[in-house]
Amino acid sequence: MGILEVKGVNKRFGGLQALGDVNLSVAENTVHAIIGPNGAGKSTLLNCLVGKLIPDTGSVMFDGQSVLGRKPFEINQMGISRVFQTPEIFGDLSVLENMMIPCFAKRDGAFELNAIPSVASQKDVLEKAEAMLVDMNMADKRHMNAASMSRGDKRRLEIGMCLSQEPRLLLLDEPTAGMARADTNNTIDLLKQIKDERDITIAIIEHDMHVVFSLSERITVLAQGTPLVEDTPENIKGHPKVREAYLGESA
Amino acid sequence: MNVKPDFSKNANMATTAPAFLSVWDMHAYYGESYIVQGISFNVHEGEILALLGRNGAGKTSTLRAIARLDDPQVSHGEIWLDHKPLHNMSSYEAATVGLGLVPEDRRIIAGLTVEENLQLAQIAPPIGWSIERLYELFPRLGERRKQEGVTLSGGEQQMLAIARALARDIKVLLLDEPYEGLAPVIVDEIEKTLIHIKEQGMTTVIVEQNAVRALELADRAVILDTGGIVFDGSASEVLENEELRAEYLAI
Amino acid sequence: YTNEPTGSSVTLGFNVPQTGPYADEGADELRAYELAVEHLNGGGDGGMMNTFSSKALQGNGILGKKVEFVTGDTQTKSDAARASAKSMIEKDGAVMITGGSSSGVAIAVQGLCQEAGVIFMAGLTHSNDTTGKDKKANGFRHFFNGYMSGAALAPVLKNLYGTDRNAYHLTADYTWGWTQEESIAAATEALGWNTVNKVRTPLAATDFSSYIAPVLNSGADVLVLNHYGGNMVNSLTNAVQFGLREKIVNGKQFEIVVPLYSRLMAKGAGENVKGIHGSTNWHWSLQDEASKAFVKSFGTKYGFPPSQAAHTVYCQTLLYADAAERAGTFNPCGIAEALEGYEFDGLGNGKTLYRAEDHQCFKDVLVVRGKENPTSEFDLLEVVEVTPAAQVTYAADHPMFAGGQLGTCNSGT
Amino acid sequence: MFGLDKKDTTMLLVVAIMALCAPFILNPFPAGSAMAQFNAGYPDLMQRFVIFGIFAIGFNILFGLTGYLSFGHAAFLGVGSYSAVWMFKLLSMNVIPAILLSVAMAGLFALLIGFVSLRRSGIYFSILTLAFAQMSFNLAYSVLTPITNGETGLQLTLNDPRVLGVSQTADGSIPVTSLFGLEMRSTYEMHLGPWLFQFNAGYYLSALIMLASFYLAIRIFRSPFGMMLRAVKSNQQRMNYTGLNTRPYTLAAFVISGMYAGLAGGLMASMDPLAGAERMQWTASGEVVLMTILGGAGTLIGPVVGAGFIKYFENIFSKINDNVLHQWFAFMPDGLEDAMVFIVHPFIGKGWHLTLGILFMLVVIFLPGGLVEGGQKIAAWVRKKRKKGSDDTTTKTEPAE
Amino acid sequence: MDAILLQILNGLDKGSAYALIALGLTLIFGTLGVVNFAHGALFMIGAFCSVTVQRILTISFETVDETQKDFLGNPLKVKTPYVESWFGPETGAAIIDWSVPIAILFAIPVMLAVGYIMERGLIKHFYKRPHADQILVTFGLAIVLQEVVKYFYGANPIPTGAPDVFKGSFDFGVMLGFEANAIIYPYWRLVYFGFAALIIGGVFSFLQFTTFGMVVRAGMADRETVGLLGINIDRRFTIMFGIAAAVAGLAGVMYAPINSPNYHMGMDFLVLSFVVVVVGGMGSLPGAVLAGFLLGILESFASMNEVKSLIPGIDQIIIYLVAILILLTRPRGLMGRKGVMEE
Ligand SMILES: Nc1ncnc2c1ncn2[C@@H]1O[C@H](COP(=O)(O)OP(=O)(O)OP(=O)(O)O)[C@@H](O)[C@H]1O
Ligand SMILES: Nc1ncnc2c1ncn2[C@@H]1O[C@H](COP(=O)(O)OP(=O)(O)OP(=O)(O)O)[C@@H](O)[C@H]1O
Ligand SMILES: [Mg+2]
Ligand SMILES: [Mg+2]
Repeated sequence: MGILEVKGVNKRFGGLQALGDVNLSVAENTVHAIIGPNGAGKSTLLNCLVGKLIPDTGSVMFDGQSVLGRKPFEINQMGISRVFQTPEIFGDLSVLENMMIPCFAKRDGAFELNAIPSVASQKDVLEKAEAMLVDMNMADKRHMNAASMSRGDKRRLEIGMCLSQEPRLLLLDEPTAGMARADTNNTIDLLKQIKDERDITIAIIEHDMHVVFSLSERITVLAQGTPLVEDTPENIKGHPKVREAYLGESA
Repeated sequence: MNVKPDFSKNANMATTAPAFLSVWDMHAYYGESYIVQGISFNVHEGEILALLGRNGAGKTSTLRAIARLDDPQVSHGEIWLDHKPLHNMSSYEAATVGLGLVPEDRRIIAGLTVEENLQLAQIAPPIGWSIERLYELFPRLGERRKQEGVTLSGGEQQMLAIARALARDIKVLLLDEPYEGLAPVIVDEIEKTLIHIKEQGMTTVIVEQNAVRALELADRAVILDTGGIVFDGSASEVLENEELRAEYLAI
Repeated sequence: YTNEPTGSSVTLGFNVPQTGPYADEGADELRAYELAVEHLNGGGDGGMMNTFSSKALQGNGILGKKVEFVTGDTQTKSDAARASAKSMIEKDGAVMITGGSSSGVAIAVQGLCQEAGVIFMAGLTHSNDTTGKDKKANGFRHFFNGYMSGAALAPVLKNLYGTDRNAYHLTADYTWGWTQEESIAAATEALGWNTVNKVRTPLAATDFSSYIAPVLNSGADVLVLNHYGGNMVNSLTNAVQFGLREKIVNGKQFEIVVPLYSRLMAKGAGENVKGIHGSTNWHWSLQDEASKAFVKSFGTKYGFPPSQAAHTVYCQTLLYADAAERAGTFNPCGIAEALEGYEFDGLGNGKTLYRAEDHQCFKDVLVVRGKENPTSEFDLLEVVEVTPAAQVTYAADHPMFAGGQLGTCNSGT
Repeated sequence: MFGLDKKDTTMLLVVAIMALCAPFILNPFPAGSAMAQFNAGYPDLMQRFVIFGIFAIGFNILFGLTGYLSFGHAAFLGVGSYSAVWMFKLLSMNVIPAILLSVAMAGLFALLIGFVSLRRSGIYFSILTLAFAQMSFNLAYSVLTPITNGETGLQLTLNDPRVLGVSQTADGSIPVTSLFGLEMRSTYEMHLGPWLFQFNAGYYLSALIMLASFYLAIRIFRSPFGMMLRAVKSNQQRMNYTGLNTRPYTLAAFVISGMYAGLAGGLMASMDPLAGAERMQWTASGEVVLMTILGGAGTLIGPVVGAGFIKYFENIFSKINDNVLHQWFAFMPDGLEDAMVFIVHPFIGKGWHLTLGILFMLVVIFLPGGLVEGGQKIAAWVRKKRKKGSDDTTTKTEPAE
Repeated sequence: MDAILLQILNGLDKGSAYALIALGLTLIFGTLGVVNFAHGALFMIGAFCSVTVQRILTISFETVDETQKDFLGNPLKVKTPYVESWFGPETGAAIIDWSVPIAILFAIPVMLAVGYIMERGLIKHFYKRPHADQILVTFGLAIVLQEVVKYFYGANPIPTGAPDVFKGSFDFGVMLGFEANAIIYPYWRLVYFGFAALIIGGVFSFLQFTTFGMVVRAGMADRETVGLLGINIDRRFTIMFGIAAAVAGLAGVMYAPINSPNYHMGMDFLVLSFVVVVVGGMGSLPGAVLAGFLLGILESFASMNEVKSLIPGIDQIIIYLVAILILLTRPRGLMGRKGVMEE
């Protein structure tokens, strides 16, 4: 029984069957990659997990509890964090503040009227956020306005924000797209390290095979809304159908 | 650090072939931040130039400056396209004389369908590929022509952004991370397309984090770091130069 | 007492609407105030000072002090009016506040003057409440009120339209409208008229079509518009547009009545006022000596005849000055005493009484009609009847005016 | 100090000193001089400055931090005023219970309206608040007259029951509002040469309350709660997926700012016991929006500056008439004097709206971000210029990395 | 039954004014995304175009008539409009009588120019600024425009009549078999209704059947990208603004005979028109028109005595109540587009 159990999920957009009978089981403390052609329904599947979309049918269980019908913030408080395909950060806030907000959410829960003490006096949160910035290698940008960072930096910030929440399940939607090779490698290392240190489960969508193969323990290939195969990286690499439909010559 | 290219040693600047797109000593600011710090390079007709560098090096800013967008503001320098002074033009004028930019965050216009996004590109002359021909290139778009552009999957949006640029009759195509978020097979497709249009005389500048792929495609490469040019030479030279690759591209 | 003048001059506060819908009325009031000050200080031709029955005023200011004034903007909002009046009292040292163009403002400022210990001479305010349930010892009103309009109009309406009529009231939905509606309905019902319906219209309404359209079908043959200002201009315009006046209902010609008229409003409604009856406090075409003198000095100075608002505030300024002279002091209590129960003549409405019990003024009321063939842009109304004061006088404890207490005069010490 | 950092402490102290010395600062011209017209140091206007300051500070907690633009905040001010006046009528002339009730009632009202309106965001939210406020205004003007006394406004009368107090004073007038016996209207006048300074009890009470509100606002701005509100403004989607429930945050901000408005309303009634429906009209809500934007939305001190600016024009410029103009220009030759009066005439007195409108436009066009930010920018620019003069190195912002 | 029909008719007419004003506003606010508090002022300027044309046509010379006296007892100066002396009293009077329709011709260039100047001179710099700044600047502008009009025309309403042929009312009831006077309707309001339909139709066909609307919408969503596609979006914004100003102005021109124009009439309509636009849904032209008619009709119903006695004060709040109900049940109003001004 995995920490995440997706059973028989269907999702239609008008005439388009974006997800058709998806079953997926992610084992605790593993990295599970979901790959597949563009428009296969990968992001849609993630949307169903975090409460952005509600599947037409099927069930999604996290740690034995259903997430369906819960609001996004409730699902997050259950322990699921998500990095988006296009960076979602607090553009008007500084990098440090961006990092602090998830720390607050972790510490105080979904709402806390913490209106009198100053932010500066919240030492625990500050330290945690600073430490995360150092981990993400962006401590020198801490006072920068998040919106004026380059795109790769935004993405790294977002990953950092999700990590600082210490989620139990981390969902990554193309986390290294547009990231420089050096940072991609850093990120891979960081994810590996974090996974080992803290009992964290990761589901990752990626088109960069380097990332997929160096991180994941299992891979599900999604095509036209349905899982094509699920297997270990080695087997996927050699799978003829996957090569043909997705990887192309370059793999 | 502000490294100005040494023009005397630069084989490229000295070449006799006339430059088609020429950037000369360009400086650009975001408000107070000095980002593009004196950049000069030439692109010849029918050539593919890879513009490389780490996150935040200033690649996007350079492309945006060439495309004459409001931000960053060019404070000094000249940009010539086919003997026309782009530096005196606004972005729509630059577009009418043949400049096309595929922006890094795709910029699919909300509220318009796929087809309308393409039609929009064909309102102002000159008009390039027909919409039908674009659908042939990207069948996925054809299938989704009535869908709202922003609900496309990430990769589909990227296709639309490229298609939109080709829908106009352009002389120079500026691509900002065109492969980002695309499945490997599609990357192969697009690469083929780029080679195809290059054969028809298109001049291309490509910014890409997947440096190896870009360099294999490109004729020449320019490497940026902190807003200045640190290398300008042939693409194969970079592929061969370990040191350069390690220092600026981490590959 | 508050703001006792110590120097060689005395300051009066003229608080009128300078912005908002009543700005033109306010501007006319200001003109009259300036004229009054000029006359009090001995300038100009003296205007009604010459016809005024009291001869206490010398043309040397008030009690020998030169009259100065400050102006302010009420914006026709009680808050703003009070703020403006307060600044006159607190900052400029005004001993008397006067002006205004609506009952809400008059009542608010009257309350303030009572608390601050200065005299308030209400400007244009027609609600029964000003000298009814909201009367104050420091406040005086020269203008007539809703009850008086009813009392003056009723006999004229009886003569014109008979005793068998069905009236439909459209009433602005706020206190002034209600008191006027009550007064007019009572007066016409006393004639034998039947009140078919009383419909309240929102103050903010600009288009009255949905209120007017059902009138014809209701069996009513007279429409009473208890509206003032922009409301009245629009509702009357709409009523005429709907062709009400051409209709025959119950075998009678359909009629419209606008109980409270003013020339500025008549101007706004244009041709639509022709032949429509209403009441007014004063009109420039009156031929008594006082009115003629006032029209002359006002007209010579400004080039057009004064409005009833101008007349009212001019009179009040003179009356205040006169009372101060007679009392020999600016102490509000002295002045109030001098004004209470004071009877005089020569200010344009015949013999006039400032009643002590409620500080309401009793004088002749005019019934006017929109003129069919105006000779100029000012010549819009014609006086149909001058209803003598006796006929519009009511008992001080009349139920329509019950509820409040005058209290005692406050001199601010 | 006070749990604030140095910059905020300095700002608070500056504001405190300005507020306490306002009777001097606002009365720079000798009484009776031609320029005395510009003096603003009389009790009523000073009270208005600080009371509208409170209103705007509170509004800014909602608008400046969360970006939710309420167009109905005047409703809370009105509710506060009505509550206070009723308290004076029924209970006692002491301002404390009145103000407490105002704040509580406004808070309740805000909870109700906020709960419904915050289901929507952006312009849809603005229109919902506007609709609620306009409904309140229209009802207060008409059918609710028994509670609000309609157009005339709710006033004290000689027959108010007043449980803890008398209906009338011995000399038959209405008692005045007080703080445990200290009358709000009592004013100490200080003559200093030709100058006249007025120290009014009501003003000082209001000013102290304003300082307390301001202090509280600083704390809120600098707190995690304040940061969350800014995050709501920046990206609600991210908030939700970070496990934060935005609704209670925005609702709390809405209620707090509603209570500030109620406080302002209660104070207003305490200074001058009258409550009129027009305090709830959309124009009144619009006014606080303008004050906040004019001063600088999202800045701490901006709203107070904006409030002062608008109230100053309303009360001072509207009172300048041609007579005053003639006084000013009296030193000029006659023809020139008349010409000057003619030129200035449309902008003063009944034209004060015109001046205000023009100033609004000038401020937004030339000082984006409002008076405060504009002032800062000008200061920075001047500083830079001066620096540039001494050494000619342009500051280059190094790009990241 | 007849009472209901009557109120529907009334509502349609009221609604056509609301719809027309909201249509202009939604072009600027819903489409260009500029919170334009000066829109009411544009409507008001339109109405004053009628006043101005009337004034121009009645420019008169004075002759002294010794037989009559003016208010000061001097001989009366009688004014005769030049048009009457040029074209003869009858034609002259007819021309003056038709001043409102004539004003349409006058108002179109005037309003286009006002819109052009306003956009180029001011609004252009505010597309990228926060809505708050737009509010402040357009509110300032609205005040200035109002005050200028007040300076020249005063605060009092100025009567501006419709041509004589359109005075009086038309008895619909008789046509439908009801009693006489059951359902009457002023001619001019019929004209207004028709006029509104014409303008609404015109604007719709211009924006729906051409790519213009799409380009402007795209430009509002993302100016930068539209520029990259070679489109001069600024020019299109200017044209859009000019059209919006003209629509607002024409709504005002024709409204003048219904209610005498005064300088603050724009403010009276301002809040209402924002409500209509938002209830209709941001960015939706049909939404604005639909909401205009809907609110007009509901307002008419609420003013019926039967309804008022059931729910006291309902006519005071109906519009706001309906707005609240609609916005709570339909997140983006009746027909709003996603993402327009939701932040
Ligand atoms: N709101 C929507 N309405 C209609 N179609 C949608 C919507 N959202 C997604 N789709 C369609 O559903 C399909 C699956 O989209 P999804 O974003 O899940 O793809 P993906 O696997 O993440 O692809 P990519 O790798 O390109 O990001 C796509 O074809 C997309 O166009
Ligand atoms: N709007 C902005 N305001 C201020 N600074 C900006 C802005 N946009 C980018 N920058 C800064 O300019 C620098 C260059 O950014 P740019 O986006 O050009 O980098 P890039 O080379 O494209 O990086 P990436 O590979 O991450 O896309 C970065 O340091 C970034 O922080
Ligand atoms: Mg995706
Ligand atoms: Mg980039």
